[in-house]
Amino acid sequence: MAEVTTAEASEEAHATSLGLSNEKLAMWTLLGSECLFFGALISAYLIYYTNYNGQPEISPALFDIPFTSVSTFVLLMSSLGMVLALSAIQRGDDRGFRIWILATAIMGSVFLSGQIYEFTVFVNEGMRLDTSPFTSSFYVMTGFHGIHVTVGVLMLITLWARSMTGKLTSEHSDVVENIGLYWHFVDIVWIVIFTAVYLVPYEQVGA
Amino acid sequence: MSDADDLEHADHPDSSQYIVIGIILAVFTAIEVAISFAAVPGEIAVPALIILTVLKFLLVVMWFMHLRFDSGWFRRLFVFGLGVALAIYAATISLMLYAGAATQA
Amino acid sequence: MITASRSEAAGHRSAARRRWAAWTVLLGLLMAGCGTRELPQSALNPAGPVARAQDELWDLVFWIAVGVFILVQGLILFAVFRFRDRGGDEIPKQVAGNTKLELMWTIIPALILVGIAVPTVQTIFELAQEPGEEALDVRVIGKQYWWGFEYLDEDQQGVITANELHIPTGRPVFLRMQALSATQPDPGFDAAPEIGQGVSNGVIHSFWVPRLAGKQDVVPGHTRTLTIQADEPGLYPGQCAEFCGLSHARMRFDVIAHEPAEFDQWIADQAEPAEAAEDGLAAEGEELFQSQQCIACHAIDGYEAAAGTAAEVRIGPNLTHFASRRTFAGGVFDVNDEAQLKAWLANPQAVKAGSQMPNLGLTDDQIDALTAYLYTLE
Amino acid sequence: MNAVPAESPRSSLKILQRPKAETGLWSWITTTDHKKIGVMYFLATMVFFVIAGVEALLLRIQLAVPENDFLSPDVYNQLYTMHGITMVFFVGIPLGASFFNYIMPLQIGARDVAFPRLNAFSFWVFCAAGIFMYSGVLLGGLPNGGWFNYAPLSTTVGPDVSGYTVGGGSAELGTQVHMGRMLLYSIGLQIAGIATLASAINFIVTILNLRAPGMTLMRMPIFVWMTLVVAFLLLFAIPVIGIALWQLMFDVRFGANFFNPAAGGDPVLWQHMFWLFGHPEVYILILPAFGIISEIIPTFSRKPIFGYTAMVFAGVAIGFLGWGVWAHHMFAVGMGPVANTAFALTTMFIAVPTGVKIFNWIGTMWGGKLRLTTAMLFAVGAVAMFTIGGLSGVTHSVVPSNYQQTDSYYVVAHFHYVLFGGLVFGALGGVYYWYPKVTGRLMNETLGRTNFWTLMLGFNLTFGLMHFVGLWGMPRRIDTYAAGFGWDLLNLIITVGAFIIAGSVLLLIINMASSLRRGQIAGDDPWDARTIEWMTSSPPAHYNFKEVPQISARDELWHRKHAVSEQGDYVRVPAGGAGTVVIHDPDTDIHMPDPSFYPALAAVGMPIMGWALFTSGTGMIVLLAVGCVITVGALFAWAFEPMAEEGH
Repeated sequence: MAEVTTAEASEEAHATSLGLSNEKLAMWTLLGSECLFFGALISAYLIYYTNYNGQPEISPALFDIPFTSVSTFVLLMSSLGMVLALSAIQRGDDRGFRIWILATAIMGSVFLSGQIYEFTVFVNEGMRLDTSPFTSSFYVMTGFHGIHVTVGVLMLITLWARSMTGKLTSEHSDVVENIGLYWHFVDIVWIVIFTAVYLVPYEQVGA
Repeated sequence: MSDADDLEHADHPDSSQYIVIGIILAVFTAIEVAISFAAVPGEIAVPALIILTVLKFLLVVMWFMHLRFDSGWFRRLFVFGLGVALAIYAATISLMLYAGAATQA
Repeated sequence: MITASRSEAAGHRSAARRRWAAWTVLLGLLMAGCGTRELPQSALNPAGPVARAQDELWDLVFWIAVGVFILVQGLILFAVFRFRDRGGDEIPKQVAGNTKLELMWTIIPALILVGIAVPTVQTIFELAQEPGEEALDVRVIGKQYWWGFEYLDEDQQGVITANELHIPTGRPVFLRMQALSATQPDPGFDAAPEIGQGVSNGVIHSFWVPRLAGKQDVVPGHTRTLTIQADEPGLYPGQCAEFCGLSHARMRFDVIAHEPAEFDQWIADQAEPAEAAEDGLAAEGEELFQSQQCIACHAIDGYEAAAGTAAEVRIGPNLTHFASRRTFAGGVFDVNDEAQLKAWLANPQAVKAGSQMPNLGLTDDQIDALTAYLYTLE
Repeated sequence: MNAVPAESPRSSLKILQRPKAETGLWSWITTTDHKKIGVMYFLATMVFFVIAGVEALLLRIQLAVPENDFLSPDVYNQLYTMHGITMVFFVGIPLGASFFNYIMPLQIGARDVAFPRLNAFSFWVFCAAGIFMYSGVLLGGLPNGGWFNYAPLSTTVGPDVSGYTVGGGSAELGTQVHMGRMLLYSIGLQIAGIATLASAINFIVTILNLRAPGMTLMRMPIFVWMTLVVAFLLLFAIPVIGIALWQLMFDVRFGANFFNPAAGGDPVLWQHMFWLFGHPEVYILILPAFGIISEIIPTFSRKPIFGYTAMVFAGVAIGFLGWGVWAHHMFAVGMGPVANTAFALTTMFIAVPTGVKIFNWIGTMWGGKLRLTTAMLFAVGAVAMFTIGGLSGVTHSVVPSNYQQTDSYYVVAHFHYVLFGGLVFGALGGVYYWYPKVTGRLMNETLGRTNFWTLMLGFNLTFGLMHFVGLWGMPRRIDTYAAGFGWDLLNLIITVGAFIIAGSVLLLIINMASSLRRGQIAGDDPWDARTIEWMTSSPPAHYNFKEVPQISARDELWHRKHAVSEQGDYVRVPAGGAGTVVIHDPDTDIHMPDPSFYPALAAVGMPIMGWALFTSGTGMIVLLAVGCVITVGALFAWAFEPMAEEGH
């Protein structure tokens, strides 16, 4: 593989053995690792989702699927916004980039607000972190995902701000691409969580 | 092991393709929600939901994250992590649920 | 540019002698180890079929390991002595590998391991089999930091003891083990604290009587099983083998094997309720036992306490036949050592860290009376 | 990670001026040089090694005689727990990291790692984790549930549920003390995990992407291969324990029910999660030593490594199989015969690639010309001692006999043969081998040999005898034992052995310290070695190589020093053959990353967020916010700080 890079190129810091960017390689490595983070959380949920600690009324029956479907849809569409933003900045279309990156950040924020609202409703119905293994694993899993979304939104807003002050141009599209990878990953984790937690007819398989 | 063919920023899809993918994702999600509401028996609903989820997952990873177009190294790194996660957690879940679970006499 | 020192051959030779001396000492100890068959808690000294099956596998693997050990260390030593740099300019042959050799030392170890795997798997399944009807059924309770034993067979119900498990020889004993909260009453075997029933807030212990069987962890929320059996009458000490807190080291017990007839007699004795103390100091102690908090945790069959009947008062060990036992407080103190018993009653945590028995602030007179009473519980 | 190159070095977010110091304290705190970071990792590791060693000595004094009361049970439990945690997380992992940091970039011909500031960040976060962990000395005690910290002893119950002993009769105080200690464990290890994960990603990218031209994967030294395998193991193992610790933290601090059987949780889940991480961790600890041994033995045998490809694949196979054996730590838990059989078989199978490595090392020595320097003695000693640990490992895989061995001193003996006999001996070989490269001076060989033989003696006395007490029925983690079980004399000898080890470690420290000034000047290539780190000066300049070498073979340096004669034999090329021609003026032509304050600053916020959980209400929120602002602020500033100032 190293043969593709020339000897003189290796003198430059950015030329690499694989011909790939360090940052992007690191991002994919991190995402490989993140699979194990979320895998552990989802596994704990799958092990405990029928375990109600003697309070069967606090169960997945509380989930408001229409509501969550809407916020899931918003998060899914934010991924579309992200690719459109990337494609805009790669074309050098700064205005398009700003529109789409801001839209993505807003959609992410809508999802987060939905999650906070959902948590509030649940807590009011008596579903607390310490109610049962089911609730513990639900909150810790979705909360951990929520933290990831928050970090993503912060990065997106930063990108938008940098672009507004003219400090982010098509030269830096690789930064946008890497943050985009992170954003899409957070989205695919939710695709899995949405099915595993909300959609699977637990009352049929739960027995 | 030559990666001369792994060129970065290979042909990425253009915006119209992204929008098509976005629409497909939305439709799949709608089908999923419909299945969940339409009281489909579990033995059909669960496999259907899993298949749709996997398809959505692949669409995002392959197109939005460009794994289909990018260097094989990215794919290897991600699939490696994903594979290890699937294997060990599947084993853990089955051990937790079936091996030495409450052996109440 | 070679600047590293390369000679000092004399130093090497004396170093080698030291190495040999070290190995000789180790080998001597190994011999001593094999000869020490009278060790009371040694896994190499099995006294029943379960431990023997485990020990036979150990012997097989141990000797294979010794063989491999001698081979590998021999090769290393040979290489070190034979291929030492003795000067000269010639460059050793640059051998990059040898496929045949490498295949050989991949395949041969794999075959040896298959040879070990076969009896291993057989024994795993043999030991996992539950014994038949003839087995004695005993429930084992693990609490911080003592063991309780409850006899479950129909004609033996109500026999409960602590820190010593009496068994008949020549008969399998089927143990059903539960880890329970140290501070809550034991709900009884059938109200079995499975995961999620709110009462099993104990910690993990591990039941280990090396001469009778290997370990079985006792996990809160699960009922674990183990079969043990003793060939000969005798005392087989055991110990908790999973870290369980401050007094993990002081969570011991004994298995005492009797001839069957003797065992039946023991059961009959234990089934008797306690008798009221006649008079004097012991009667005073009995009074104290019931008026102080003792009775709230320790059942004595034949008495009722405010907290409930003897069958319900199950936080601490059942003391109905306290004086008939060898040890108390997790098998670490001698029942017949009066001074120790008094020290224990005066301040349990001073003699056993983390003990759940509270310090009741008893006076010396009260302790004397309680001691006298406890010794009447035979 | 995604540094946006700023146009102006005076961006508005720039609170601190770019550090300039090249010597002195600040040059170390702000450095981004992988070599300086490697040295700091090593020194920090030595500090923790001494701390954990002293803890071990205290434990051994307590166990020297039966019924001893030198340590109270509470102190004993804290010490044995911290001995394990420190040795695994603050000695084993960073010791590997120190070698990876210093040696790996040199061996692949890189100027630095891929992310120099992330590297500094890893180190400072690791230090922050250590400080946080040991802050328990001032905060009511250190973790005391064992390094494995099994629930529910670690969560809802605690070792002193009524607080009679620790809380002085107050269950409330007892619970509070317990919670604090468990928070130290869970958060301390999570912080350490962040450091480890960051450096794992860094090493993977460095090895994949920054190799010198011509350095294909199959030309990389075995040490670099083992670095890669370890980095992948860390990459996948750290998240598992990270989530388990995260859940433990919620159980302990916020009343969640992951592992609480009273509320429906299952304590066995913790065991699975812990060992899912814990077993790969064993290979994380030992594979760096395998890599080091694979560098030392060829050099001092004057032969290439025997079966390079097999060595690489055996290492990769060990890494892979390491994921399928975790439940062999849980044979006595009661998983049932089917699960136990499955894990017994995978465990036995892992002995095969391990055996391949051992035989290949012997094959490397076979027919060579062995120079028994101290480094070589340690490497060969490590092979010999690791073999014993490997064999006792096979005895563990035999499940029925494992029921007797598990949780006894036999296991303690086993893993010390693996980790002390393998890792420590191997790493000390590495210290003697690379010390001249790092400092420019050789270590004293006479002291070194004494160091080796005393360590060999003390080590075998200590851990060899533990096999016997274990088989004779002595459980682990007991703070005292009664006389009459036949353990007394052996325990006394074991304690004597432990002090011999301590004396030997003292010799090592003396040797390292005194050789720094008085050691013989080493030169570039004192051992007549084979790999390219020996082509540059000792110590290397901050840019490593004046000219990055073009690689055309494994053992590149050896091939540069030798030519093939007409008879087909290798003959030595006269001195100077290895010389490189300087084309560039390194001081102006090679761009190296500048130092930075932010990595160290970002680390400062993390323990503050951890300590926040010791408080509650407003205090907790304020502390959390302060820690968060420091860390996130430093990360932002770092992201907008260019890798190197313009015009440098």
